[in-house]
Amino acid sequence: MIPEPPGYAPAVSPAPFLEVHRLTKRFPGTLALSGVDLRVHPGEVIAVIGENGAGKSTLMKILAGVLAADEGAIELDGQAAQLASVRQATDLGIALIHQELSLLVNLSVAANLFLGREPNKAGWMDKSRMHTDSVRLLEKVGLNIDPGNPVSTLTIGQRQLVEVARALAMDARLLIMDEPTSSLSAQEVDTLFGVIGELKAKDVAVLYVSHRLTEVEAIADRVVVLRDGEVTGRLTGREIVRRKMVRCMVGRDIARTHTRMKRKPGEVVLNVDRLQYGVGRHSSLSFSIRAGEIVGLAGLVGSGRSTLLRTLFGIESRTGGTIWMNGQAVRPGSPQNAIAAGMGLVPEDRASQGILLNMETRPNISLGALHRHLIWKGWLNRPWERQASRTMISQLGIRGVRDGKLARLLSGGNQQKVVLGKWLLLAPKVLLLDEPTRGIDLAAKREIYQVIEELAGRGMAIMLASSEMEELLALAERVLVMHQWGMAGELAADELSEESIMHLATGHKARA
Amino acid sequence: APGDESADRPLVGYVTNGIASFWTIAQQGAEDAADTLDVEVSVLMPPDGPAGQRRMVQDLLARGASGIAISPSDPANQAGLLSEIARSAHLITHDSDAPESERLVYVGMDNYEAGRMCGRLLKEALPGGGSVVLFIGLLGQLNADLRRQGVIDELMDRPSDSSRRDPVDEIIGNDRYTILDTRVDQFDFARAKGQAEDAMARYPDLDAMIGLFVYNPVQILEAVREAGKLDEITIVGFDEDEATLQGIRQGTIAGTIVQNPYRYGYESVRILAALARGDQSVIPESEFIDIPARSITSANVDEFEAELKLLIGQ
Amino acid sequence: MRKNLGILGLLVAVFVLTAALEPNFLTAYNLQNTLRWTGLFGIISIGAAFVIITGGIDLSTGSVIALVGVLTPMMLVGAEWPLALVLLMVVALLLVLGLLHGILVTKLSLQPFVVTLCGLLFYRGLARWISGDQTQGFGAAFEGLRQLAIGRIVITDSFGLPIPFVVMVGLALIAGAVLNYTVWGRYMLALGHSEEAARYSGINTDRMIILAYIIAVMTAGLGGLLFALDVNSVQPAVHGNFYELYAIAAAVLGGCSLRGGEGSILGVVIGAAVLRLLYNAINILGISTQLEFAIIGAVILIGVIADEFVRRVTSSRQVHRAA
Amino acid sequence: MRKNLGILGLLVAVFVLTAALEPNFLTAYNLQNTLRWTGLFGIISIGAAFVIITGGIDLSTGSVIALVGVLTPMMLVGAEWPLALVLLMVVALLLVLGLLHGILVTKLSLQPFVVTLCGLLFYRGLARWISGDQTQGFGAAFEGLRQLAIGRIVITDSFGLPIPFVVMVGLALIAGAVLNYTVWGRYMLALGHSEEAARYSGINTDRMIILAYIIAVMTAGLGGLLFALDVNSVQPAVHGNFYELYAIAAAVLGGCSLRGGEGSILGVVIGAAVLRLLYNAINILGISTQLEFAIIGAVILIGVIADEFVRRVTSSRQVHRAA
Ligand SMILES: Nc1ncnc2c1ncn2[C@@H]1O[C@H](COP(=O)(O)OP(=O)(O)OP(=O)(O)O)[C@@H](O)[C@H]1O
Ligand SMILES: Nc1ncnc2c1ncn2[C@@H]1O[C@H](COP(=O)(O)OP(=O)(O)OP(=O)(O)O)[C@@H](O)[C@H]1O
Ligand SMILES: [Mg+2]
Ligand SMILES: [Mg+2]
Repeated sequence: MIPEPPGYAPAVSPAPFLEVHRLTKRFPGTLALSGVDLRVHPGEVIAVIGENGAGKSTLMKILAGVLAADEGAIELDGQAAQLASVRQATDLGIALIHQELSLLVNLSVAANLFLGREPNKAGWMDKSRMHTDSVRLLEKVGLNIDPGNPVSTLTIGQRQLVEVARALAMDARLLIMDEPTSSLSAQEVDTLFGVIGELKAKDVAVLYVSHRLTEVEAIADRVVVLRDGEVTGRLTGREIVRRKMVRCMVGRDIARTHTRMKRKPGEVVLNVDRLQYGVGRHSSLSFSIRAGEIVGLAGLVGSGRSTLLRTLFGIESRTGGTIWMNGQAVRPGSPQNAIAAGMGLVPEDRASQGILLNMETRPNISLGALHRHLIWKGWLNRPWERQASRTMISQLGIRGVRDGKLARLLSGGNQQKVVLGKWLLLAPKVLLLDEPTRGIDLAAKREIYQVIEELAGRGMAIMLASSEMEELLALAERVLVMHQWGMAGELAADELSEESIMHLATGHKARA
Repeated sequence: APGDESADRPLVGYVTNGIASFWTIAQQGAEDAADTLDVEVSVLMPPDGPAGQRRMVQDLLARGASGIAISPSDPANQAGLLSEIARSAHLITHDSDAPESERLVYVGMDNYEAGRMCGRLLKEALPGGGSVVLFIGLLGQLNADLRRQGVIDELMDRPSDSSRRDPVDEIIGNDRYTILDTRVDQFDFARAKGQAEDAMARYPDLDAMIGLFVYNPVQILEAVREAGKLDEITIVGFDEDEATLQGIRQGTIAGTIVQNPYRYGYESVRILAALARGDQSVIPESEFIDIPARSITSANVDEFEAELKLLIGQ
Repeated sequence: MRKNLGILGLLVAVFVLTAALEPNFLTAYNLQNTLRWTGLFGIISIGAAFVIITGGIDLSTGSVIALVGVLTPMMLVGAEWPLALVLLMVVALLLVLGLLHGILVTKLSLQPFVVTLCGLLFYRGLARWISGDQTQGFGAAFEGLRQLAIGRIVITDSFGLPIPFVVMVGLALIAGAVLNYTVWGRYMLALGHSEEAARYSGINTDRMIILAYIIAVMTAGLGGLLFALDVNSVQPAVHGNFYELYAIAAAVLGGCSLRGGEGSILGVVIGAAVLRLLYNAINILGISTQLEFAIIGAVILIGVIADEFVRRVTSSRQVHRAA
Repeated sequence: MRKNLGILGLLVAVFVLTAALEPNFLTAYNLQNTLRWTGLFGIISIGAAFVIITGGIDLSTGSVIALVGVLTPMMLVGAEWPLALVLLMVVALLLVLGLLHGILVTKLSLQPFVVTLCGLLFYRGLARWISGDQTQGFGAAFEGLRQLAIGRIVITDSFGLPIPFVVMVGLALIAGAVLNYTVWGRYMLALGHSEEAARYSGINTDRMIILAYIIAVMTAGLGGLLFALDVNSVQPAVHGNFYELYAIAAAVLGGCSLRGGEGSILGVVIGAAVLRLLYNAINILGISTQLEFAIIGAVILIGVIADEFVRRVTSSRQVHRAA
């Protein structure tokens, strides 16, 4: 454990806003935090990093009044403070952007922005003020949408920006962001950093949780590293470099670049012919993927990548075109048809589409492949199930988790691995991945990359939709770039670069 | 009354106090009378007591009924409703009376008296006395309360007083008969049967069971038969359910008190039809058309059944 | 408003059809009666809607109606307590019951269905036991008080607005304002969508849920008082049986989702009106009462199916427009 | 098993208490009766549990019981059709009804509460209309068939296992096996937790939901047949009223969550037994029938509160052990 150095005080401000002493939090079976000290001064950006399950979100939730600590003390402006509820925390000037989206999707954007803190006179809401303030806030985070629209019409990325805007609306003195950029692409991340810069200037402190170390390098004044609930490193200024952070996090070095394996693409497995999707959209997409190929799918937030994958998988109805798998047309209408044809989808919205939060880990992993391993007729093969879930847990490195644990109690990254494991068991011919490493820590990400490579090596075709440029560049052999629900172009291995992808994604024509 | 402008086929209403097979026989009578006398009758059976009666009566009045025959669930408190009827149509009562109202005539029997008759049936069948449990569908409805009270007063050899009310959860007894309990089943037949079973389980030496609503003797009989206690327990009841009559014929039920629902229906509609056409002579001086209850035992059951079949046209 | 078009269409259809088939339907007398019943059922449906909007359900309505219907005449007529005292006691009792429901649902995290099912059973038993199963009523006394239920605000010689209807309209206006223009209404809608997210937004969800249950029990009690005054004869064992289902059906017909978070008071009122109109139509058209339930069941189903189709059509049209 | 400890405790408590207060409770005669009723109600509760596990609800149970109870004697005794044909027709009808519920819930995405509420109203109306509100029964004929409901498998001279109880045990074993050892059971549990996630995992959620509704209607129909054979006289307007609430209460007492995804068949059977035992206890202890509802309501509430406390204590104990 590394204690907070006693004499430390940044130049910006002499008195800390928040001080945390020896914070400890236990969950059934887990010691999530163990004697954590933290000091936050006005106007500084502190990045909190660590592997999945290290306790980052737990710490943030305690500071925001969502969870209560078992032991330890919290001081605000030098005075002992009680953070027994979210309300108390907000009143004291602490706002939290949750890792898992917590918007009310049937309410309007404006209603969400001010939920719980509506401008009102004796209970009567001032709706017009809410509207005008909403427009201003959305503009700040670079969202150009009508605040009257229900959140359900927004993409995951857009929703994440709404969450940011909502936190801004609270005029907090300490803004906690728990992986605010996990669904954002480079452009939106830039906007967000602009916002953080403005906040700093106004002496607002920011606690920033992220697995994207490049972002941390760019924005953090200080870094606090957690491992298994303990602080294992504190970095300042020039110390904030990737190598040091990684070492504190995992205790060893991890290569920055992922080494790509040599593969020989096989036959065409998936062939999409003039696909039309999305009611009322006029786009017609054609492309194909070969066995053993990893094809990236790039685009800005809201460009239609997720909808495309859902359409391929049969969740959303197509309005025209044909999808061929191994030369056979896939019947539309349901995921069962797509699965039978050999497809699998790791969806973007883990909490509602990927995982059954209130089921244990084992049935979550086995759910998709159960029917392939029956003893007889409909009878479950329980020994197989036990074996399979164990294998997946060790193969994917889901650490510290017994398969009897409720999925809800896993850290975000481990949940993602569970979803991945479910599809690996089914061994599809084409695996559609929608932001597969969203919220996954560095080491695990490497492991997942490794798994993806191996799968491709064994002849699986993989389509990878991702907002993370590094990820696309590391894995994909070629990248399809989408713009406004249409195919803006395709980039072959030798044309791949951040600039070329952004160029197409922002609507420019492909260079001749 | 405004209903007087004798339309070709005046509309009359016949409102019951609930839904029961008893009332479907009355409906038969009402419809037969309507056919014979060329009026239109609307027979309404409320599923939810007084509230339903109120709603249905108001709808009848809205349709311009010239007269309504009603079996008021709760005459004491329904004065308003009854006078609302009397304001715009001919009002008569059947089955259960509302003497304080402006009703022109009451068609029916005296439920208290019928209860006493039922008590007498038991006395004849069980002269040596014994322990008794009563079973009833619902309390709080005038005719039900009167029936129960009649049985109790007869068994206790009290003088007639239809305003007396014995509480439900006390044991009432004299040197011969002990009334151990009154169980209420809310028309749930399965529950009625279960309660009969439970009574036998609780009182292994029970001597008699009295069923006050039409289905009670049937369910009691089922339970007693399954318990193999047909020889030990005397059953008496009310009304003319087929199974009850069959039981009397076979000697498993000592007797039953029958009303004449067919005549209730028929007479009510006959009077309303005449009134609708301006004929006041159908109303007797006493304002009471007595359709007396009868005791049916093995002595007269066959005769009664034949008569019944004739009436409902089977 | 747009969301209530389906149910409004149903209301108009039943109305026009009945009027065409039976001219007596349009008499002032009949319309008044229908309005009065709509008022009575509308009142309890509005309360039910609040609970449904928070994602809960209240099955105790009918039994609360019975309990109030039994207690009020017993205290007024039987024990001869002064009116003010009786009303105070009833209001206090209702507050306690609502609070109890709310606390059991929030603090003990019991399921609303279970809590209020126990209420349904318990209050019915209580009403029957207290009254010894005897029918209760105000007799001929309290004619003045009874005007609350049977009186009307005269408009023309023959037609007047029944007071329960006026009470319902007043209640609906207040309820609508609370739901749409105050923070509490917003909180209820929000926590109906997702209690967890609402709590994370700093909303005191427990307090809002308790409030909703109190509102539901209070309106049930108000309805119970008016029902008792109207019918003037309360049979403890059957009075108000199944009324909770009508209230819930009206709320759902009016666009409330039992998943919570959705609902409009106007819709609920129209829903209650449709149900009452149907009852009235069945009787006034002389349709066999045996078919009453079947027809009402069928019409509710048709209503919600039509609503679903309207929703699908408009949502696909929106998309086309957006494109 | 561990999850059912609370309700098992309640069962034992009521049993012991009643036996201590009233020795006649332990007579073979009384135990047989209680077992028979437990069987009858257990059957319908098992069906209700399946729907609840998928996150739905079935309010139509009581009306389905009435419909089957009216139709079977009408066809057998009235129309004198052969038994096999009648059974075939009843099964076909039930299949259609279950399918209808399921399709309305899945393909039209109507709310289960609404769909089955319409069923509650519609089937009741149908039963009343078809029978003309006449009480139906098997008369003295069909004594053999009636043994299905009133017969028993003799064990000692005085004691035998009632056939409905045996049927229920068989059904429970099958249901338990389906729920815990087949994919379909797993799918139902999964989609009860999250329909969307289940669909994304390739489960044909619509088909499983439809299956659950078919199971619920089929068991209600089986129960309806046995109830009719048992009481042998079915009054269309009241037969089976509120039985859906008993079935749901039994399922919930037995640990099913109305939010879906949770439930054990053993628990449901114990839940049904608790309810029947309570009825029996009230009658055999000579407690006023007026208090019946109040007592049952109170005991259910106590049961679920106790359950909640047990859960909280065990989960906090786990924490301490882990620490
Ligand atoms: N409510 C809970 N009950 C039991 N265990 C929990 C609960 N919440 C979190 N945990 C456990 O506590 C540990 C820390 O979780 P936390 O969510 O803080 O991790 P994290 O650092 O945010 O990870 P990630 O980067 O994946 O989001 C994990 O092992 C997790 O399984
Ligand atoms: N249910 C919906 N109703 C209406 N519009 C929707 C709906 N879902 C998505 N959209 C719109 O479709 C567009 C594309 O969404 P999609 O999720 O496919 O984009 P994406 O490229 O995956 O973006 P992101 O990275 O933000 O997830 C967005 O403009 C979004 O507003
Ligand atoms: Mg986290
Ligand atoms: Mg996406």
